[in-house]
Amino acid sequence: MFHAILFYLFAAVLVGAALGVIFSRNPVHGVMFLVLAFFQSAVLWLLIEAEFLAIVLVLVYVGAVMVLFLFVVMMLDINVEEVSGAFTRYLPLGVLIAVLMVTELIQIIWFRSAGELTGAGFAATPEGYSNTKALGSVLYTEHVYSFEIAAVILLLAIVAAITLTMRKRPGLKQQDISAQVAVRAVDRIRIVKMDAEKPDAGDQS
Amino acid sequence: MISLQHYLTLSAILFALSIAGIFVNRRNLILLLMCIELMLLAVNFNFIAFSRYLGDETGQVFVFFILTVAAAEAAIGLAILVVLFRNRRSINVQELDTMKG
Amino acid sequence: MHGIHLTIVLAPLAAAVIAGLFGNRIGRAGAHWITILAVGLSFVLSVVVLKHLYLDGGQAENYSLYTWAVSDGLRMEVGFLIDRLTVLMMVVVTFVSWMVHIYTIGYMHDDPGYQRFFSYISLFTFAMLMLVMSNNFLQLFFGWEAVGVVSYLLIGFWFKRETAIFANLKAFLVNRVGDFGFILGIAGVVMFTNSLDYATVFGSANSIAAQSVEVIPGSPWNAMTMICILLFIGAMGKSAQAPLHVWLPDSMEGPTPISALIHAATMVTAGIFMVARMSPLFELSETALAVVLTIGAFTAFFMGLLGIVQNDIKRVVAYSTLSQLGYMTVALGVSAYSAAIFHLMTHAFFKALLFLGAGSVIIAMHHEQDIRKMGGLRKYMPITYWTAVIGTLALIGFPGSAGFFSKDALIEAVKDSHWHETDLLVYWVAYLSVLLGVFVTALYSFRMFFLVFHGEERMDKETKSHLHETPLVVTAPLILLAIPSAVIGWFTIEPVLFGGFFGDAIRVSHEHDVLAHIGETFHGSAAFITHAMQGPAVYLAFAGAFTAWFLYLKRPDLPEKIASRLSGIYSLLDRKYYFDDLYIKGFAAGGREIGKFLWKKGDELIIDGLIVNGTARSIGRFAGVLRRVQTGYLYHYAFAMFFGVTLILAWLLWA
Amino acid sequence: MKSLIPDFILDAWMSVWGLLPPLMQYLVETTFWILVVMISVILTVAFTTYFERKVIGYMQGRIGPNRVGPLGLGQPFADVIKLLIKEVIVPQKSNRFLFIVAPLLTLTPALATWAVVPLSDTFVIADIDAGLLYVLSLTSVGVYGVILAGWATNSKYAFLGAMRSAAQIVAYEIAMGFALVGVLMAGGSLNLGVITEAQAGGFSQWFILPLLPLFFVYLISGVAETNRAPFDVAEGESEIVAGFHVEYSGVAFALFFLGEYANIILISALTSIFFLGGYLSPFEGWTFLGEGQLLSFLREPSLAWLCAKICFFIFVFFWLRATFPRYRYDQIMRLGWKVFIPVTILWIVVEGVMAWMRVGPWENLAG
Repeated sequence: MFHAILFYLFAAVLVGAALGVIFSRNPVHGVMFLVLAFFQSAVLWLLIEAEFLAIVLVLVYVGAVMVLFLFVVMMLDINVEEVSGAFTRYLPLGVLIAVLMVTELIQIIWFRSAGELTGAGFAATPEGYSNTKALGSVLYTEHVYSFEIAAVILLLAIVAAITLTMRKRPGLKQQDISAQVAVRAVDRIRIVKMDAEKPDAGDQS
Repeated sequence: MISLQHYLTLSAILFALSIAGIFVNRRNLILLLMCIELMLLAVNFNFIAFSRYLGDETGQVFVFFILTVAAAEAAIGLAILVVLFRNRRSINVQELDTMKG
Repeated sequence: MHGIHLTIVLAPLAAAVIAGLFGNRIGRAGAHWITILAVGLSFVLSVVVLKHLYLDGGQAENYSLYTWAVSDGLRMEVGFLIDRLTVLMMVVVTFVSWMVHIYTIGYMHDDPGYQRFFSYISLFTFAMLMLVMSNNFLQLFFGWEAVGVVSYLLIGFWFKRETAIFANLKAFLVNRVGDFGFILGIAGVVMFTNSLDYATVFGSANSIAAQSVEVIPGSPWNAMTMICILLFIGAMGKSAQAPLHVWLPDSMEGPTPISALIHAATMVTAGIFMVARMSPLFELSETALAVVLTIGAFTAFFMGLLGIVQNDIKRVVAYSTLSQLGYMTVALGVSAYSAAIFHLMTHAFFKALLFLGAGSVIIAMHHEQDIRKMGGLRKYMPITYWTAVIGTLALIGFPGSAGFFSKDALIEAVKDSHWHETDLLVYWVAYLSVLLGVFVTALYSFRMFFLVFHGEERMDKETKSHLHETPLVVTAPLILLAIPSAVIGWFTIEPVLFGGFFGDAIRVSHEHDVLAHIGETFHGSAAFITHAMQGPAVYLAFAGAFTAWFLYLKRPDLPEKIASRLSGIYSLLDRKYYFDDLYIKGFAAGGREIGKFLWKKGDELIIDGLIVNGTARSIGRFAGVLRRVQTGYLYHYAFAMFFGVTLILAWLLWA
Repeated sequence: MKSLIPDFILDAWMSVWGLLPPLMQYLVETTFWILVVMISVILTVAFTTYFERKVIGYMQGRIGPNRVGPLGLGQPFADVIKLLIKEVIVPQKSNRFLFIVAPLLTLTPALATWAVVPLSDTFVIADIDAGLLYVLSLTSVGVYGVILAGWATNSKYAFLGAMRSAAQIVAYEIAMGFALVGVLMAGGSLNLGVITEAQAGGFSQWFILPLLPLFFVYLISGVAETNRAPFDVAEGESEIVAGFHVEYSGVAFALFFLGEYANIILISALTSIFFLGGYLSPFEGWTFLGEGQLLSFLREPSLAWLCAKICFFIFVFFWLRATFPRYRYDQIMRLGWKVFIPVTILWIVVEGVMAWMRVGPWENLAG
């Protein structure tokens, strides 16, 4: 009962947030709605005891990805009016497809598979079950190669993102620490050895 | 009693909303990216719900990888976006038609 | 012993690699020294192995060195089967090869491809040894093809000569026909026994013979007959049996040492060796033996006839080689495998001798090969002359010479063979062929001998002034080869033919065992000569020699007249029974026509025109229509995608 | 306890309590403890401001606040009252909603993190397995308040400050996360209570010894995360006036203030837990000083130890502020990306070797 109330509450907020993402005129608001949606999802995941992923969702999406989005949205001077022109023109079409799809999916979920899924609750976890530990033991044994690949993909993303956006701006003053540390006195000052000037004999006359 | 169907339905609604979002916000690249994130979230919902329903952690491992790939995708996507904006001063999808034949 | 076996095989290979890859580094002397030493080492070690097996009573060895691959239970291995048959071949091969190596120093003295040549012949020695020492079909096939490759390379050694290129291509193509049969035969063996190993295959020979295959539905063939005939087709290609003989005379385009080594003494006898090696299989198929016998008889007689009309010194010897190979094949056909191998051995010596002798003449004549332009060389080249005398006598089977023993035993075997009881037609064809062949052999041998060494001197002044005996590196091998040509038959006929020298290496079924039958009346070499004097063969040989003397020394005008009188037969012989014409104008040209038709109509019109370009064109047209759908807007694609998904879902749900 | 509260009151309370459904009991109980922790944190924040002014005052040869109440102890309350009654000015072209929400977003994560912090060996509000991840995710959420505040203000200074701050927080979060990877490797768990217990056995067992580089990285990253001196370029009075909260005033400003100090306390607490054994006593097992009752409490784990450690780290924060000049911005980024992250990665490798060799906290590692 209590779970059901929580589920409907958070699900409602989640759907609301999703609507907010779609219909907000201001991209920053959109991002914030998306953050809200992620938070709600995390809570919903916690409700079915997927706590590790719930927290990771917040950590990865809210803590990193969405901050990135926010950065980009804020730093790019996007003309909001221009971009969301023809907004309403395609609204009916979008709504139509969305409604159609939801209808179909609900039909499948609730009626078509009624025989197999009726009242399909979630299996109770055994005593002392730790989601994090269970996930870890699967991840590092069965899926260890996939895990390695995921790491490589992330590295690739870092490299790609940096190489894409890196540019050398002319006239930018930068410190070169290693050059500063490596500097030697001889590089800075040149000591010239020369003989003292002698009065020339010819000058005297 | 909250069952698998509830989660699947929620996921379906989320997915449909993100599709609607793609149509409605068809000119703003950032919002498109955000709708894709939302779509992935819907997918993750399904994975987790089924994983818990079947008592098999593999589904959750899959979500983990989806999160990884989505993070990479967002980083690269945004990087492209920034470069795009820098070069064209616009992220309007309709203007990105240099490859149109 | 294993180390020795391996050394025998690998020494020539190593020498070939060094001489071939580092030829420029080690120079001409380096190249010939290293190869001669390597092959000499092989020869010496082969003799050691022979001694071990024969004198010391060592056991035959059959072992595998290395498993290359195992596929579905089929083991592909490298291994050696060293029994007396093998070791005899090893000694012959390495000895002749060694002689040829030495001889080459003189013969190829001024050739720019000196190192390359040594590398090739050393490589050939390696390949031939691999062939004879193999204990399985795969390695046999490897050696088979490897000698073929080297033969190809060597026939076309002077690759700037158009005729040489033509000849090596011809050899290559004709051999492909034989190899096709050969590999089908091996495939048949694998099909029925799932093994490549000799021992396993021979062990299950009886079970193969009990099965039959239906290649053409409705007419079952005995499996063993099919396998044996297919294998023999391979032997026909390599041993130049009619009708696959056409490449051998042309292969004389290669340098003479090669003709001696490859196209007389060793490689062409690989087919004979192979059939002898496969004796446990051939013994089980009467039909296959009949085929072998008939083909051999045909080759022995008719190829000999061709020798009479040839004017190129090397071609005469080449046709005599064909004829002698026919003799060996006849011996195989009457199940006298030992006699075939025995003749192979003696033939290797005297034919190599004859070739090298011919080469010596050619050197002296400054690469003039037409015997009509020679004559009276006896007084200029005494050593060559006397060795040629020995070689020719051995070839015609003069009593006491090596050739006499082998050929006469062979003829005896044909005469007494079991075919007398089973199939008289085959029997008389074979017997008459070998008998008349003796006459023909003597005729062309002495024709050549007289034309070259006796009679008037028909060469021009320039050549004549330079005539002199060839250097020691040329004559020494002649002498060394003349000795076995003269005497080896005397010493070896008893053990090889009647003493059970080969032991288990050659298996002859009891009712076929003609040699055992002859052996009952054998009382030593001298008695054998006496016995042979009572048969027709010796007299036919004398008659042939006499005829040659009469026609080419006594009445040199007669051959012309006979030729013009019998112009039909003469031109038939001169054109070599029109085999070449049939092959070149018939098969080759026909093949080209078919190819041209397929190229023009099949490839250009249908495949290129209709299928490839037609597809491209229709796709292009179709794409021109479809192009309008591609707007380039992302959301149009996304819309299409999701719309499609929705439709599919709807179809799944409500359809 | 019993002696303080009369029995009949206790009985009456227990009977009323028993009437409630278990779910309600759980809710009430949890809410009560949340309130207790929150109020203590907020009170601590109040006195931390006083503490800071005093410490810095003494370090600079001044006395510090001494007018309100004895020794100036009433000063925090005076400040609070002053801020509460001031008007909240919202700039005209700003984004009103986000402008108001932003300060709340800074404070909330700082307080929410306390849910998983084990305050003593028996007391923690939510004993969850992924506690460390929870801490990381909530600290990463803190950045939103700063960014939104800067953006919503619609002012260049504020926006610059927000960007600086956000980039800085994100950069140092990575080093921090890596440092915590080292901690969880040593503790063998993501649960903060388990991590604390893993350091049981006196001072020598604390993770600060095997993880010394990570300790420094974590502490300095913590200073940077909270935008405290010498990493306070986000505020940077001399450059961009006051950074992201330049237009904030009254209660809104008070919330930012609260958030910053709550974060300081939180970082101190976390540092104590991760590296100094949290509520554990440094003298655990020092029985050679005698078994006497008097000294035994010193060997017991207790909240007092945690408080002492927190106070020490808070003092370190102020000490740093009073001692160091402000970093230049590019130096901050360089330190974060090019020094701390490599150091942490390196030390994780070292830890791997240590675990392999079974030294330090891995002595009893099975398998």
